[in-house]
Amino acid sequence: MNLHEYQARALLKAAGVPVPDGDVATTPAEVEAVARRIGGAVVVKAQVHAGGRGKAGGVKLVKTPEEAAAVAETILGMQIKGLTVQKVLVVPAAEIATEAYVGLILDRESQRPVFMVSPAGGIDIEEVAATTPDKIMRLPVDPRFGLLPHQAMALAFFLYRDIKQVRAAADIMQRLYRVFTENGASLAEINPLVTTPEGKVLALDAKVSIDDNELDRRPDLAALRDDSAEDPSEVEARNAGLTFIKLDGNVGCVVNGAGLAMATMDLVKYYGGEPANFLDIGGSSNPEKVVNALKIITADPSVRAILFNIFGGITRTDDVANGIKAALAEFPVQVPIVVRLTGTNETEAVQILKGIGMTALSDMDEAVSRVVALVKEAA
Amino acid sequence: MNLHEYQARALLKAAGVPVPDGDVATTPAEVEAVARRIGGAVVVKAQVHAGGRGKAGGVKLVKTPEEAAAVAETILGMQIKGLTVQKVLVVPAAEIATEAYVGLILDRESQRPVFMVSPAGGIDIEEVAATTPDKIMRLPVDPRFGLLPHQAMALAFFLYRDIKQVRAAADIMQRLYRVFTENGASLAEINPLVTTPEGKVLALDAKVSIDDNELDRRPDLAALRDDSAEDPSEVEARNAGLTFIKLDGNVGCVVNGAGLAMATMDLVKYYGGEPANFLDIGGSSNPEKVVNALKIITADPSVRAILFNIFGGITRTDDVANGIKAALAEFPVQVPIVVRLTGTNETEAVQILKGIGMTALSDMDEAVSRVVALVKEAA
Amino acid sequence: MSIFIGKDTRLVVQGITGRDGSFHARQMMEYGTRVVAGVTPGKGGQTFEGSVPVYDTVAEAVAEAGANAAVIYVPPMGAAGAIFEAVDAGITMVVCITEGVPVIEMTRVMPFVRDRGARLIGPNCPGAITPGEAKVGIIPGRICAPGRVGLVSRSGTLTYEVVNQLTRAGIGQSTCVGIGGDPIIGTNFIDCLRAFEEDPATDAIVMMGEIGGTDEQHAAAFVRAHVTKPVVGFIAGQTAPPGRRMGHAGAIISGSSGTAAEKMAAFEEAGISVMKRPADVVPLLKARLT
Amino acid sequence: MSIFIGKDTRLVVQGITGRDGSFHARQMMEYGTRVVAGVTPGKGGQTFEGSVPVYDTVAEAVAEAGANAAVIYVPPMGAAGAIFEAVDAGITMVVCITEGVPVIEMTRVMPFVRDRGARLIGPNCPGAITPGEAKVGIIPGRICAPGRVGLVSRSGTLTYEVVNQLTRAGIGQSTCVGIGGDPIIGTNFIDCLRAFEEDPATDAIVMMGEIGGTDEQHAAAFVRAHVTKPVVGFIAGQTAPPGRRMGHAGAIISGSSGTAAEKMAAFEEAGISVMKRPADVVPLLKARLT
Repeated sequence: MNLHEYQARALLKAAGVPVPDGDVATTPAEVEAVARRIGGAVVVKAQVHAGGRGKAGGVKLVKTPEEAAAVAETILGMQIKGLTVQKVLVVPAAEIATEAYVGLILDRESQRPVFMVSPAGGIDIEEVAATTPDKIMRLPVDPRFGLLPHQAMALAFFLYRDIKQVRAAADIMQRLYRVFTENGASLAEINPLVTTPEGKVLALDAKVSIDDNELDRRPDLAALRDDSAEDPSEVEARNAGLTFIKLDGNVGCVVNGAGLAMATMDLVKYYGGEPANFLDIGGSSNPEKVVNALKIITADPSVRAILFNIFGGITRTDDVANGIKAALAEFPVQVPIVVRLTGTNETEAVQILKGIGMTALSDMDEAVSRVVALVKEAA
Repeated sequence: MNLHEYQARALLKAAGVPVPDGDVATTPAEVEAVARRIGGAVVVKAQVHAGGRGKAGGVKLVKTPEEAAAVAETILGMQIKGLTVQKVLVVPAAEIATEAYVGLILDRESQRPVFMVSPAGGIDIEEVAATTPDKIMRLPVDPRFGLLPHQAMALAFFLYRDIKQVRAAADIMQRLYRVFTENGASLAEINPLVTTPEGKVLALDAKVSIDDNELDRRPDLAALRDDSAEDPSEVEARNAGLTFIKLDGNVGCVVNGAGLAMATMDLVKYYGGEPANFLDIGGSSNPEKVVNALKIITADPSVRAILFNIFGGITRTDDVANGIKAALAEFPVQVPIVVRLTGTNETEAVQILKGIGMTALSDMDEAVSRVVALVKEAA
Repeated sequence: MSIFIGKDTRLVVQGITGRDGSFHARQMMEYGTRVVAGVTPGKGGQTFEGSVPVYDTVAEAVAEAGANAAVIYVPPMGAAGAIFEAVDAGITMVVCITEGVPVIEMTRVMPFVRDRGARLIGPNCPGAITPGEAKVGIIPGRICAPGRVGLVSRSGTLTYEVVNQLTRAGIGQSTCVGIGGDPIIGTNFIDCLRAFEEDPATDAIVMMGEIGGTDEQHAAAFVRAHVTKPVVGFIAGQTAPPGRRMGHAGAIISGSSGTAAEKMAAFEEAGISVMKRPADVVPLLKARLT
Repeated sequence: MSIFIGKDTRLVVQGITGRDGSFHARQMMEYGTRVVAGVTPGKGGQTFEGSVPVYDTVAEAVAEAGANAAVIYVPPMGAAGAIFEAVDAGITMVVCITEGVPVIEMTRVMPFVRDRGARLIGPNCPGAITPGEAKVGIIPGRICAPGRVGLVSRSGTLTYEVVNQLTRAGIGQSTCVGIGGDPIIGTNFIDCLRAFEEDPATDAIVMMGEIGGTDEQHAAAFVRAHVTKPVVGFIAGQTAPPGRRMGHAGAIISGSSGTAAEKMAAFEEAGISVMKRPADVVPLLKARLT
């Protein structure tokens, strides 16, 4: 789960990382009030889960509270990469001497948290990595010992020469590491970490992603989720216990298991179709989940046909068939449905479907090629 | 540094270990007020750094607030093993179903924190270890991983069978481990850990010792030191940067280095004398320290002679000689002083002492046998 | 015994009295796996299905029932602790089925597992099966058949799909291992490839990868350098959008890295026959085995 | 080179610009120790005493000055971190002079030191000296003389006292090691006994113990089982009261354990000649060496 900048900032601040003054606001009036309290020039920053906010016009520097209110008027409600800006962060316009990058990721390969720091901050770190890799220092942290003091110093020395700034940065590394481990983050990034003309070291922008698996034991973090910043159908799916990702195609997919769901999407494409979504109903086979899955998929007007691909293991295929039956009884589905199912309780499932006038296929390729053909016929 | 029971209790409570209600008090009136607030029978417990408080009459069970005030009158001011009781803890008289022992020590051999738990609680654990060692479970904790959940459970299963009590005890183990590591303890003990007739698990008495080395970085812990609970001469010495322990003999000793100080005491005994103290002036050789050392030693009326044993390495022997000179100029010393010094700046030191009419010996055995002879002559 | 599990496996089921644990313990027993013990703290002394002793701790299961392998069906928040417990008790083969284990916990678990020389499969995996000998986990036994093709996969039902196709085509399996879809897992492709390469009961290997990370790329390099047996591979997620977690915590394209295209290219370069769709597994394997 | 340090020692001084660090760095250089580098964060680029380069980190001192040993004179709260840094930089011989290091920190340092195969001497110790070759720490060089007696001790000035007596009696030393008076230390008696036993430059061993803990008892058992060279031993603290910390954090009799009497008895049983007082060292050694 990605946090908004203002939320990430709050986590860092609570851990003692120096961040500039500032506050989040949802209306131009609030923005003006915050700008007035801060005094002087401020920056108004759109809070959306998308990169390139600046280029999209979501970050503006203004000189007065009135101007702040005016730009807030344009930024609030703006669409950035399909997401509506609901909130802005208002911070003082800092004078910047240098900009560095500090990132901490959960590295799959070393199976450790890994620091990546670069004196070339403020820009895309992947670009730095590609063009000037020697400007990046990588440091894996052994979680048994934590970030050792000399490691924090080594990272800081890679960014600064002035010993006061080095110590300040080393301290920030330690606090960032604590934020990372104590909140089960998969990414924690300060970009840029700036020095001011007076030599202070400040976290100007922050990004934190929390491992979704952490949220169950951390209601405080789960509460940071901003449903309004996501596609409504995905929010609805999550609340129904489904893993759903909306795509641009027209073949709705209902699958059990993430790997099979991806392979099903791929096979739709292989046969010349375009998947409308990724949807994994998971291992347990509650008929209710099937009903919800159908509701969410049919709500997408671009969907022209629906494909079920169920390989029964823990999932009982009769439960899925009952789900389809219940859904069709509850609301009309205007597009054709192709069902492939095999495995646990297959015979019962076939009977249930036959009872409502449906046939079930047992071969995946056959089912996918048929659903693609149906979509093409409908076009 | 040993904490009082009420201080240890507060640390455990802050970490979420269930402890009975209760409060510390310094006057009978306060004791009565606490007892009244608690209601019902209470136990009044002397807060001194000594074992065997119960046997010494420092722990009393009473039925009413008035009785509590009465026993407080006798306990406050009482001497237990040479220490004056200044404070008492008042707690409700708990009904007890079982008593267990839970201890955590910093083990020198495994170089790890080690848990020792026993279902035979409430009594001296050394005795249990000697008589029924199979009633003790020892579990070293790898500090790289901390106390793992299954280890806490294994310790708890050694004490209880009821799964609710097991889980409660495992939780207490985790919290005790956190108290131990976060406060740099060398010992943290709950004795007894009790179960009530209703099945609750409670820490009825607690003992925590903090590693002295921890105090420099933890003013909050250093503030828990109770000077009134120690020998005043030892408090004075500590405040002067000296390591001083009062003993029962009559030969005052001023030595640099702990090992040499112990060997000097031993040599006094070897030659038939009795050391009056352990005193290490440490590695640095500030003359002021020598003055303070002499002040503290001469304040002890049983001291009949004073021995300096200085092996100059980092310690400059001329600094020590100057300290002796300064002290003698500042206050009269009524007992003979024998000085042995050798090493760094020895020639200068001998000259300084000669200037005030003193001779310095260079052999340790000669100096010690002479000081013992002087004491015998004086007797 | 093919790889990892087999007739010598003496299994303890952690969480045996839970909903998932009891269901799958029965399934494993029916398949013929030697389930020698179960563990549920507080239920020590009970008996599961009339024959399997339940203990409070894994240490007791090892000492009293001689367990040498463990399978974990405990809820996500207790799963890391269960792995620590199994390894600390001396178990050297631990399979963690549980999905949703916080990844930060796995960074602490893995050094412990390695220090003790144990093997962990998972978490968030379907486990492993050596058809006709033993199954540890949740792979449906009836879709498998004994044979000489080793299979390793990051996914669950997609594995079943492919195993099913193999079995129907008369191609049996030596061992099928689901290594799990999480970013940090105990056993990776290379571990399985090495084991299959060394296993005299395995003639060819099927490798089912997916988007996210670089494990498949490393595996491809390993195949090129060290694997003499034919390998057939698949990558799921060719149509997955970047930056989205496709169900599995580990199935995410970060920036431009971890795509299906780069993984398939790495396979091709390493001489791995690349399946375009699951149904290709049979013809490709047959082509490589003749 | 006798044990631990010698002519091949290329030393980096951590905290070289501090009060203690600079004083002792000069002393060590005067004695002939090869001090190749110093470290003080923020002072990288400076030169100490006109010849020794100062670096910001130990890693640089290793890479640029080829340091292979480190001595630590940093304040107590930074000492554990300095040990981690030295070991992490690949230094395999680390001597920590600093007194007052929180013991809980040492429980975390020691597994790191062991994992990396390094040796730590101390903390809270005077260091080591191989007379005529090198000294690392604070033992006064002029009281030592080259020779064939190895000495290991838990204390500082008491060691000087005994070394001084040896030197005056014409008995030189192979290496003198002060292992330190803290409860948790990197190198214990057994480590030194083993090294002296294997050292062809050592003929006899002097062991200076004190009250607290059971290290001397274990050492005595080791002597009985593995040491063929004569050993003379002393225990300080025969008159120490129980339950009091006698200066050294580790010098404390807990309950009835760690007394001088039990340690001396263990020595006697192991065939170690027990000194009643420091002055006994010369006659006892002479008796064992003839």
